[in-house]
Amino acid sequence: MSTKLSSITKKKTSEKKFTPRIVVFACNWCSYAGADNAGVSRIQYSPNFRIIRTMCSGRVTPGMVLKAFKLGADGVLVSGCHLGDCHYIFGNHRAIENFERTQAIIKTLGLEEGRLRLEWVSAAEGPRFGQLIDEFVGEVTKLGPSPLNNSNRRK
Amino acid sequence: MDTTTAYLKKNRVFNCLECGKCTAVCPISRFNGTYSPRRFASRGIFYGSGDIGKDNLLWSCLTCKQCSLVCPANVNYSEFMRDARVEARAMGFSGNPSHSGALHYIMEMTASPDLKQQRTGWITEDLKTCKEGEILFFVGCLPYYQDFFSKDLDFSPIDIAKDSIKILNHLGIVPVVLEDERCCGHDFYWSGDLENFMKLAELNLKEFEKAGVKTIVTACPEGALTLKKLYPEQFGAVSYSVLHLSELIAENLDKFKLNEIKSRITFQDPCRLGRYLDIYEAPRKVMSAIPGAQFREMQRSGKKAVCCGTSAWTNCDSYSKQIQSWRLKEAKGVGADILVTACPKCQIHFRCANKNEENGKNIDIEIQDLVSLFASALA
Amino acid sequence: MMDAGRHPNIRLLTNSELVGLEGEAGDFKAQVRRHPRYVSEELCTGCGVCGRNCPVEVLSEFDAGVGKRKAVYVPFPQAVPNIYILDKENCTECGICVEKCPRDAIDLDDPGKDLELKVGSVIVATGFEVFDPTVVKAYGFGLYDNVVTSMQMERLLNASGPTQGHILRPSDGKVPRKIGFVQCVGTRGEAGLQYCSRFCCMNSIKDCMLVKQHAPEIEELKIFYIDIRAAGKGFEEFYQRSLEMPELTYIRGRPSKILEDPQTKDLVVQVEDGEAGKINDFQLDMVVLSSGAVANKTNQKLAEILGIEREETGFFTSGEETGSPLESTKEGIYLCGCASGINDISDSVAQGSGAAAAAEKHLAKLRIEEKKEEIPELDVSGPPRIGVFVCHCGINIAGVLDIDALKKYAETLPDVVFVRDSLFLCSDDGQRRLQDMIKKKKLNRVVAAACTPRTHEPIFRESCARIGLNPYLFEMVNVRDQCSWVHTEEPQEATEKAKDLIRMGVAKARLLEPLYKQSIKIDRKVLVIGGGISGMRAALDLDAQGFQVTLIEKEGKLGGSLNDIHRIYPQDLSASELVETMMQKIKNSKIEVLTEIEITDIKGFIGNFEVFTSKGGLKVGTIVLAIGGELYEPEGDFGYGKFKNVITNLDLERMIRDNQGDIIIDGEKPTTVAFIQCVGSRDLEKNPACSRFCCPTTIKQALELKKRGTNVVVFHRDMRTVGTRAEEHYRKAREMGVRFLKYSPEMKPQVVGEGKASGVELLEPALNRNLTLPVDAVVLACGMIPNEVETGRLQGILKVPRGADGFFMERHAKLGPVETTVEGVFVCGTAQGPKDISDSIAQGSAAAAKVATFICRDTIELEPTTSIVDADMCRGCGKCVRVCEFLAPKLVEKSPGIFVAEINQALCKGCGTCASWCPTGAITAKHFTDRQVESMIETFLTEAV
Amino acid sequence: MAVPEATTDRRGVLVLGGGIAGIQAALDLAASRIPVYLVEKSASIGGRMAQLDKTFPTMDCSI
Repeated sequence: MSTKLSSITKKKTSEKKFTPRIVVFACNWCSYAGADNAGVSRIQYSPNFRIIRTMCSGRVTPGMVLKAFKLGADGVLVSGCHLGDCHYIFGNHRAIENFERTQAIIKTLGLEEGRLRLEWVSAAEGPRFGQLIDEFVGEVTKLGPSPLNNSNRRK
Repeated sequence: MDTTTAYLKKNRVFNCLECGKCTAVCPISRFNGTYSPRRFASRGIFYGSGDIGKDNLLWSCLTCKQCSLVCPANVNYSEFMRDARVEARAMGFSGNPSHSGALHYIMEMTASPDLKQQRTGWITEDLKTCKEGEILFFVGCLPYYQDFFSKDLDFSPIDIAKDSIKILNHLGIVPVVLEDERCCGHDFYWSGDLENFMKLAELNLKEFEKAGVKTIVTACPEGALTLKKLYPEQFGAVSYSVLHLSELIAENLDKFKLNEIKSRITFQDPCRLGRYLDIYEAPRKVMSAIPGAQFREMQRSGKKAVCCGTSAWTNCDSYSKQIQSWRLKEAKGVGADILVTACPKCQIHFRCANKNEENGKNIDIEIQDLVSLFASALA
Repeated sequence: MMDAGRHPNIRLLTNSELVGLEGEAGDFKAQVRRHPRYVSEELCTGCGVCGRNCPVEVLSEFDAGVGKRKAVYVPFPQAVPNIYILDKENCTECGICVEKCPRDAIDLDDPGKDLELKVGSVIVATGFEVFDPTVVKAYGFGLYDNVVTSMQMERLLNASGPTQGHILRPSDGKVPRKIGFVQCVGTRGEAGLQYCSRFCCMNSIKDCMLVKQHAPEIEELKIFYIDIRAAGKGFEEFYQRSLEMPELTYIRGRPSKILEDPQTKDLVVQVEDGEAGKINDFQLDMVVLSSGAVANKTNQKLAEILGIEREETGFFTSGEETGSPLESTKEGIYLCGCASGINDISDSVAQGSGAAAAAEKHLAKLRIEEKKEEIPELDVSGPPRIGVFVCHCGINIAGVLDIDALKKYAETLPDVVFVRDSLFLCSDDGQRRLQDMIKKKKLNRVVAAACTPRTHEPIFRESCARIGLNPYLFEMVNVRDQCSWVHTEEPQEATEKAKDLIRMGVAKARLLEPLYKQSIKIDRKVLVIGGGISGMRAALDLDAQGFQVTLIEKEGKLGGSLNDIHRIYPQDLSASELVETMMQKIKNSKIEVLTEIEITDIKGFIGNFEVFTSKGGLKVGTIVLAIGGELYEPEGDFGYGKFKNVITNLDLERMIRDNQGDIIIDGEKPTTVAFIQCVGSRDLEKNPACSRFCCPTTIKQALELKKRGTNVVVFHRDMRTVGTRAEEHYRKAREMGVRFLKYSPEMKPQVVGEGKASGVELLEPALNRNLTLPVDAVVLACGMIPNEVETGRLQGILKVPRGADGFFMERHAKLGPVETTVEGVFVCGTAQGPKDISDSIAQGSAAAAKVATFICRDTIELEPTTSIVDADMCRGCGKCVRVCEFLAPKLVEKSPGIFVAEINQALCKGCGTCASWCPTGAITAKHFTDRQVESMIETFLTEAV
Repeated sequence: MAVPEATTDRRGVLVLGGGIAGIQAALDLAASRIPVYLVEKSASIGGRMAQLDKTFPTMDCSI
């Protein structure tokens, strides 16, 4: 019962203030470690995203990003190591190739380009990770809910 | 009578004599011994859709209709497969999506009513199109294929659309190109996902009505089949007629002045154009009209043409590759320089099968769409 | 701590003491007295019934007097072993615990036991004790309630401490608004201790940051200091960050007196504010005395038993000939941690490993044969039965997230059959309860909502494996570092987020499959790159254990930076002699030395490295990077380059080394020399870090110049002569008349003069006067920067990451100082960051110990989270071959014309990129399959909380 | 689960002190298949570090 209740109340609040739902793919070695580093340095940043850890940013397929958008995500951030830092050498270069294909599709679908971003965060850049999240959440909030947001979301 | 018996009856599966002719012609069974249409039919009869539903091979059937055409008991096998898939999907099963489902998710996103696509960026000044009118050029998924495959298979799927418009303009037609055309839903229909198929159909029909469309021309046989046959089946009579571009060209060959293309070509009959829409002659007429092009017919062509090996972006595997390689070798075998296809998907699948990361090509043959070939011959 | 408790090769003898030792290195006999514990180690499960019922309460030593404990107690909740002990002195022998104990584990007349152990070598790691500040009457410790020691402050801050992490004034239990930290209590000349206790500055800064976090209503934090000695990797940046805290102010002055207002128990601290130049009385609610570390009192008795010498400071004498803190004065007995002097945690850990390498020499031939323990696998078949364990992590998680709401929510998730929370899931008792619940509830999937998998997943996987649950059926959800710690002001949203994260973890857990480790044969040879002091030490230690070592050096001869150095302080050894003795040892060892050689490429992976050099190739199993760093080149700073008589520490060191007589700088014997510290260092643009060795070097050189009758003035920002002996030299320099002038980064000293530097100008803050000092030469103390060319090149070849400071980044600052994230590649010495010579030597040994843990076996186990190909699905398109940098996938012609990809499980690193490029989904990235990742996306976006 | 007993007759290394340095030495020796006898005066290993709440500069928890 409790989940029903809270999801209804959540519905009400979401009417007033739009809180975006954002999926962040973080690579285990750099971005995920950067997020941990932000934690260790107690950097406070917006909670409006959920992290999925993959071993490398190259692991994120266009299918995964498109699935997130199809299910109503308002924004998707793929983050990996700075070029040259990748634990698997060129994983992040592959991420760029995948990103370009996905971005073209997103544009053709009519979704605003700002909803999908690819960023590099190193294991030592806790503060930068926090900033990046706040900036991205702010941007997506400005863009408002994704057109796929309510029609596809199964209750 | 439960639903399984209903669709077994509808598709005349009970009439099956287990003679095995279907398995003999099935391209999948040829390479993947574990798949046999005959055995699927008898399992359907004895064990019902529960048994075949959970078998992943259910999604390997190409629905290419070769088996249905040769079946002495007139079993509509492809439709039987489709109905079984509807039930399997209800039980939570689905095939292995290729490209980790990217294409499926694109198609499903276009089913969202609030989506405002930007899919006409490819129309350049020299191509005349309009927003409303009687003749619509149905682009299909080409813009998305352009985004997804152009770099990977180093060819430009959107050129098929550009060449089509060039040909239509040449015939004095300024076709409507819809800003918000949706995926036709063919793959959902054949994968048993009727819910998304209906959503897409409704959106498209509304767009056609708004634009006042009377005739729809398309370069994609799957689109043609869906608009011409599948929509009416679901929504009753439709207010438009459908032509595959090859038909239109064939009727107006006299209006074209063509340059010479000195090359030996052969034709891959798309299953949907041939066995589903019975359009065999038009493409051949078009090709023979191109001066200098020596047309060579493959042994397995027309009704007996071999499918291009992958359908609805599902269960693509080593056996699909073997079908595609086998077909490419057959095309090379008849001495063709160019394998002409009339369906964007056939071209994509053949190019993928022929791509060799090291030295470019496995089999030394060009692959080109009929429309682009014809457009390149325009004087 | 927990690993040590569980390792089969380690026998824990707590509550015990060494009473006798005979024999010599390689063949000692040690008599160990196991004092009576009165609680049987076999029977006690640490359930705590006895503790709860014990009527006697006394001050807890562990809580340094601010907390209480019972007569029968466990020092702290995460104790290892988690077994109670009875304090006979305070026990009234009422017998209640004996009765109440469910396992009859308590025996009041336990005689204790005497053991005789055969040992090959001894490692002394007896640590330090905290100086008792009651001796410093002026500070009123023991008289005024609100004057506490830094250790007591630690206990107040600690979540499992007496106040659960809340800072409360001992006098009235109120939250203090103004806290003062007094540095150097008992040390640096106070109450007879001459040395500096090294870590108290950093500890006080850390405490200030923690106080702000634990008690946000704090208004004022004051640190009364002489020099802020933030000298270590990342320390200076930590200090700079503390400068941005509005509440914290640093006051340069040592308080003379602390007074207490008897009614309010508030305190008044009288101190001369060095910068402001006036006496201040600071009203404070509480004062923390950073009392220094003193040698362990038992060192005296221990020295007699072991037969090793001690310094008068009480620490054991170390590194007489080797210059390293590891060797005691007796063969076979080694020192680490605070046995040989004061060390912070990173150095203690490095020395721990170093001592292990040194001790291993005597036993290399007697390694235990490891028989694989066959643990029966639990039956994990059937539908998923998921257990969710939510960790409090003290207040780290529980302080922000609503643990009960998370537990209630987890119970509603499908397939979740058991939910429990724990104060510290990663502790010994936390893990044991986890194991019991897995067995009891027949769980076949485990989800832990706790901290980051990067550091703690191995602990949980180990616990699962030990009871037969396949370790890859475990999924960790990060609700601490990526949730409670970063959304502290939004506890409601943080809890909602944690619910989503748990739901996503459970979704993935549902699809987890058991995976099995493979093992591959490895090459047991070692390649040490860099023939400096650290590289030589690593090579020698490994050779002493019988491993085959190749030592390569870019230059023509070994010795590295030591060749430029005259004498090594604080042991006062001649650098050339030390290099000579080490090269001698290398000559009569089996180490293959190659000089004037460059590495062109390295292929392969742990156990199978193929090294290509300018002089041919070689195959090795492990690699040690000891390429050292470079000194900062001061382009134009302070007139360097413009004036001939402005030289660097390095130039001066060479001059001192080359002639014992007068030092000639730019053609004349200088009467006054000025040293300028922190040139290029502690400067955000140039080199943000503090290199730690420049201050001691300047002091050493100042003494050399003073001996030759030259006046010396040192311009410094903080004199960071850290540790026991370096501080003594600093005091000796003061005694011999070396003058020290502090300058601030905003107002740096200016070197003036035509054609030659003739004077140094400075607006001296303390005296507030513009001072022009005539000088004949200026020496710039430059810090260390990375060896950019070599570090960059080797990073390109080996993919070893570099930290923000450009040096090779160690796997973990505290727990993995000499390892890197690349399996089988280790780093030691100044290649990992600036450090002094004895630390570089200790790290050389530490690297040797870590290498040994790999190559003491001829196989290693591979992580099973690699990618595999389903041949039926594979179209042989070759995309996976194109995208893989490790050449793991390759196309195999199964039958004519039919190609199928195969992935070499030993080469595959498990990144999964090939799986994302495979068009048909033929490649499965184990543990991160498409289905698993997509199920996390689906559950987040479709099921609302 | 009782602490696994290492046999006392094998010749190993005697480590005096169960603080972070002693524990690290014991772990490295044990990982290299050398038996270790870790002698600690107090009732539990962990030494000074266990008393700390956090460690500088990374502020990791020090348990």
